[in-house]
Amino acid sequence: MKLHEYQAKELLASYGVQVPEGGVASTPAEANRVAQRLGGTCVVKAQVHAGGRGKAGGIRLVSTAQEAEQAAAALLGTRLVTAQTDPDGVPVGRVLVEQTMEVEQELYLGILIDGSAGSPVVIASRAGGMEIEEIATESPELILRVAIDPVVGFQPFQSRYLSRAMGLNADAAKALTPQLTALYRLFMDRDCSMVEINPLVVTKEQRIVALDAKVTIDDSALFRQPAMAELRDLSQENRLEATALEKGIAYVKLDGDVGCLVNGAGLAMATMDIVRAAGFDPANFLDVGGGADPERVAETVRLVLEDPSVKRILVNVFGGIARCDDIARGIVLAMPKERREMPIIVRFLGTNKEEGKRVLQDSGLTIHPIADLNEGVEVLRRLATP
Amino acid sequence: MKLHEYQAKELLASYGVQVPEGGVASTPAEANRVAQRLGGTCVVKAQVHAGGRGKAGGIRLVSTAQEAEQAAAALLGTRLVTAQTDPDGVPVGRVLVEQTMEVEQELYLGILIDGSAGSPVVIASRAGGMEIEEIATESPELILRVAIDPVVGFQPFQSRYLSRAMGLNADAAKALTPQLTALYRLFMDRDCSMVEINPLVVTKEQRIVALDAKVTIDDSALFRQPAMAELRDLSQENRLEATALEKGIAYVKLDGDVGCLVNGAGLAMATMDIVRAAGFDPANFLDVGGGADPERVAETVRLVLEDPSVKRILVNVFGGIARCDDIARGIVLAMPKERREMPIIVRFLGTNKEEGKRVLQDSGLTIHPIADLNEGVEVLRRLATP
Amino acid sequence: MSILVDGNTRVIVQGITGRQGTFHATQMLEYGTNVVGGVTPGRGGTTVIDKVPVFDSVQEAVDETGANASIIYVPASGAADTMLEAADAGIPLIICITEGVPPRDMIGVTRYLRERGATLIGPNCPGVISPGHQCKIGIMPGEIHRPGSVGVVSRSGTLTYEAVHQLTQAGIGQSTCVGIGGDPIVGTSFVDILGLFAADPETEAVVLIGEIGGTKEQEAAEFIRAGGYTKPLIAVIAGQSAPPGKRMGHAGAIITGTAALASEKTKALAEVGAVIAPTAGEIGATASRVLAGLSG
Amino acid sequence: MSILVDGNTRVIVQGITGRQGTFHATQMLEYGTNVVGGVTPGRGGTTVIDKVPVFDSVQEAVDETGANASIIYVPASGAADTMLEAADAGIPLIICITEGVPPRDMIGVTRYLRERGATLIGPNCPGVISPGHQCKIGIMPGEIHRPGSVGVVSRSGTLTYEAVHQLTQAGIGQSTCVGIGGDPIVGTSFVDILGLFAADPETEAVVLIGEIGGTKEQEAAEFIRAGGYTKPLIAVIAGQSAPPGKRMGHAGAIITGTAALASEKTKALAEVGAVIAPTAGEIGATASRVLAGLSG
Repeated sequence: MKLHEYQAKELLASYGVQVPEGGVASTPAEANRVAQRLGGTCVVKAQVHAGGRGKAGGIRLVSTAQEAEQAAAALLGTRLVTAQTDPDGVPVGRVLVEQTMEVEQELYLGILIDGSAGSPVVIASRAGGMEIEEIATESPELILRVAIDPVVGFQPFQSRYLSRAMGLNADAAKALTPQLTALYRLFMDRDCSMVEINPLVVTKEQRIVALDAKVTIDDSALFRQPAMAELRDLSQENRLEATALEKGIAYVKLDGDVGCLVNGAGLAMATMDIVRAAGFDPANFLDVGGGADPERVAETVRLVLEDPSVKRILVNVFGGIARCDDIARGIVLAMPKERREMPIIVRFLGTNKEEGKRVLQDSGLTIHPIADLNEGVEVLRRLATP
Repeated sequence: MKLHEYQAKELLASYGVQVPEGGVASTPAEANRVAQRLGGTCVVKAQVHAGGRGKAGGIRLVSTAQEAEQAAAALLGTRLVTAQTDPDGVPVGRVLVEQTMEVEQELYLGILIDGSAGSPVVIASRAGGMEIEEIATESPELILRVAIDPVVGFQPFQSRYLSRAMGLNADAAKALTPQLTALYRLFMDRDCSMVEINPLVVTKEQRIVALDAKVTIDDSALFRQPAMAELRDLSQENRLEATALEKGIAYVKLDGDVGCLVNGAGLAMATMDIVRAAGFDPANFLDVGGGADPERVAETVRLVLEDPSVKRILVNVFGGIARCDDIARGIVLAMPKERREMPIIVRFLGTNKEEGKRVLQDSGLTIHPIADLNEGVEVLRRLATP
Repeated sequence: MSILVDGNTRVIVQGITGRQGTFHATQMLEYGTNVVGGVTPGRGGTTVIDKVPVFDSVQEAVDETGANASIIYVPASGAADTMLEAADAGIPLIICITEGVPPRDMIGVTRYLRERGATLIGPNCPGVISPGHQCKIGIMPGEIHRPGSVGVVSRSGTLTYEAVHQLTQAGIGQSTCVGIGGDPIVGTSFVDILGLFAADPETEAVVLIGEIGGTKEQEAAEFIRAGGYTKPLIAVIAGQSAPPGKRMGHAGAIITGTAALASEKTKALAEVGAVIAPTAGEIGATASRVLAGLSG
Repeated sequence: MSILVDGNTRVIVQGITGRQGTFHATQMLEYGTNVVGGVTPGRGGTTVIDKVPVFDSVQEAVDETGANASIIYVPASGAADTMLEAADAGIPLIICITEGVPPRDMIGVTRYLRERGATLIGPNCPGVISPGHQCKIGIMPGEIHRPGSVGVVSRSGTLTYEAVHQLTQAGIGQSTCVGIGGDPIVGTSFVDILGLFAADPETEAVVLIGEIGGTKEQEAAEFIRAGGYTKPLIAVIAGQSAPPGKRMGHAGAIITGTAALASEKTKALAEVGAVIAPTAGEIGATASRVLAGLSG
């Protein structure tokens, strides 16, 4: 779950990480007041869950409170379209109004979990301001990685190493250690899957300040991070994806018309691969998950049906912890009478597959049973050529 | 550094550990007010850094606010003498006024660091209310030990084990887990050397409540526990020991008249052993420490001289990180003119021993140089038989 | 032969009285697995599924039944505790089915288990099955498996069943199938399992099922390059058509940039001699071709 | 011969530019120790004590000098970081002189170092000296030592010097003297060192200096009982006259109740054949008697 920049910065500040002075505003008048407090010259930043704000006009430098108000008015209530958003963009509900600062050096800093090492890792680079993927492509030698031992946590010697490798002077190096220590503590305390500060700047006064901040909380840990869970802004997410997320379903909206209902992320991806290799386009990635009962499956099916592009449905379930009969009952529960004609191509294998097939055959829905995925592709072709 | 019970309980409560309702009072009127709030029936507990309060009359059960005020008046401003205090006792500056509760079961719970395992350990017993040493002697089989892995911390399965082994019922067992988890978190966060809850009680309602609480913060970590360091109550400590502690000197007041000035705890103990084996009594244990400079040594010597029982001084310094010349200069600095006649038996070996000897020889003090400890014992005997 | 499990494997089920626990314990028993007990705190002394004794703690279960493997079906919030309890009681093989275990918990769990010499499979995995020993410790549908000499190792659950199904349809039996789990931090890697298959005389070839995200497939390729595994390898990587930047279920593509792409993984494995199945629909056919080459 | 150090030991001094660091680095050099460099962050590129190069980090010091041992003289608040840095840079022998390191820090440090195969002596210890190799890594007064075949291991600092002084006065030289440190958590135990002395062909006997608090002496006795060490052992326990319940410097008597008493420790060691010196004043005499018995 992503936090907004202003939420991330409030969190950072509560851990003692330095952030620019500023305030969040949801009206132009509020933006004016914050800018006045900051002395006029400031930056007005659209609060959206997407990168590329700067190039899209979402970040505006102003020199008076009046200008700040105007910039806020121009952003608030609009939808910002960036290179990373859907074509219809994401709504701007708030702007962050912040002091500007004299920057001497821009660094990149990220903390994430390294799955292979089984521990958190700090990624840093002197090439701050660029996206990390860009740095990785253009100057991979500038990317520094420091593994963190979970018993001892982030250590000053690691900060000193990073400072040397990034060419920080003695004062900046001294200032960096408590900032990184605090960021690591935040990362662990709050069950983050990522903390990314880009840029982390060295100011003229050799202070270390987080000029931007992206914090992602691991969804699986939200049950024990209620304060973080409250920060969710569903307006920033694709409506269907947001609904799915709320229900705990792994769903990603895609461009095609074949609604996919598959259990298991791997099989779901493999099914998409096959659908696409056959020349069709999946309407979604969807993993109904392991322990789905009929009511939850029904919710999932409703989600797929809500996408107006969906013309047919491909069900591919290999029962394990999920049972085919539960899935079948969920499909029957969800499908409204008026859409009984929508073709449902169904492949059931594994746990309770026979009962699942029986439930569907008895349901009155338009079922096309298949034995394997190649047969599914054939049925798709047949349905597509009337 | 020990905390008072009321300080420990405030700390516990801030971590979510359940403690009885109550309040601290430094005047009888305050005690009355707290007792009124609690409904009259309550317990008034003298706040001193010493066990054995109950038998010494420091814990009084009262049934009205008026009685609570009287009990407080009887305790406040007095010195409480218990089996664990000096004969002149410790001053009672505050009382804790607490609700009473219906107790179904009394448990013992302690957390400390197990040096050999290099990790914290939880000690628990169903024989709560007794001192742990008593349990260890009388029914060692009732003492449970659970080592805590520092990466994963205290775990629910360990709590379930303790509950089973202590015979808790299901409700109490369920209530125990979050309490122990919170206690462990407190132990680590606050650099404790010991947390001891005795008794930890199961109430009639199957709540788990800390009826008493002893918390000791590791002295070596006070530099990073400023909030804890502020809780120190020097009135509870032997005046000389408290002064020593403030100056970071390891000093323990003993009953004899031979002031001992030794570097290193081991050599200090070994020196005491030899002094006593020869029929004399050391006035103190004292480790001048490793990196002592002359000014600090002088403070240390003044500490020894402040004890009126000291008739002669035995200096035994084996220079390593401490240098004999620094020690010698410290002695010269500290010794007031009017006490130049006090015999100082000196043995210097190791780092800068020659310079140390020279400094003392030139000082005009009453120096008895010795080559080894047996010779020291001879000098002591000679001085003792005029 | 087999890896991880054999005829001496005695299994307990942690969370046996839950819906999933009871269901799958029953399925395991029906498959022939030697399920010797279950653990649900507070339910000790009872039995489930007619005859399986339930214990309050893993330690008691081990003491009473001599269990040497455990399978875990408990909610995510309690999974870490459960894995730690199993390791603390000396269980050498711990298989965690639970999905949604917070990664921060797994940081500690993997270390704790490693220090105690316990092997963890999962979490968020289908488990381990050895058809030749009629030993299934997991949630996979047992009936699709056949005894044989091909090992299967996978990050995915259901895609593994797909692969096994195709193998069996093609007449190819399995020595052991291991789902290592799809989470960022899991107890056992491709490398660990390839190492075990390399040492198993009756495993002739291995099917490896990878997916986008992370670098576990590249690490497997490195291991093969270094000579740690020299038998034939058939590989398929799911997620070729997944749009970049989107998180597809448990696949995370953040850390490693382009290395997380399916194409990079396919390339790395092909370079060290793995035969790549173009899609998951062709795993069985690809394996048949490779094995025919072996015997031919 | 010797344990822990020998003629190939190349030492760096962490905190070399501090008062204690410079002083003792000078003393070590004078004794003959191969001090190849020092580390003080921010002082890299300079030299101290005429010719010793200072580096900003242990890694740089190792890369430049091939150091394989480090001695630490930094304030307690930074000691943990310094030990971890040394281990991270691959130093196999780390000796920490600093006293007052918080025990909570040592919980993590001991694990981190163990996982990286580094041996930690200390903290709060006098260090290690092998007179035969003119290698002193510590703060002990070098001139009291003589090459020989008696090992010394001790929880105490200055009491060790006392013991060594008496041995030398009695004409008994030392193979290696190790102060393991007096803190509750130290990197190396009596057991570890007795194991090393057991395997060292030129150590004929060992003097063990214990004190009240903890159970480390009892663990040593257990190790001897189990056959881990079979050479003659002379032991002395300081603190026989210490009043119970009072904390004497670094000795903590809380955890283990009566086991922490000097009498219990003496008893445990005597039972496994150690010869007990009645007071610290008689260590030399006791050792002489034991060694005379050996040669007689």
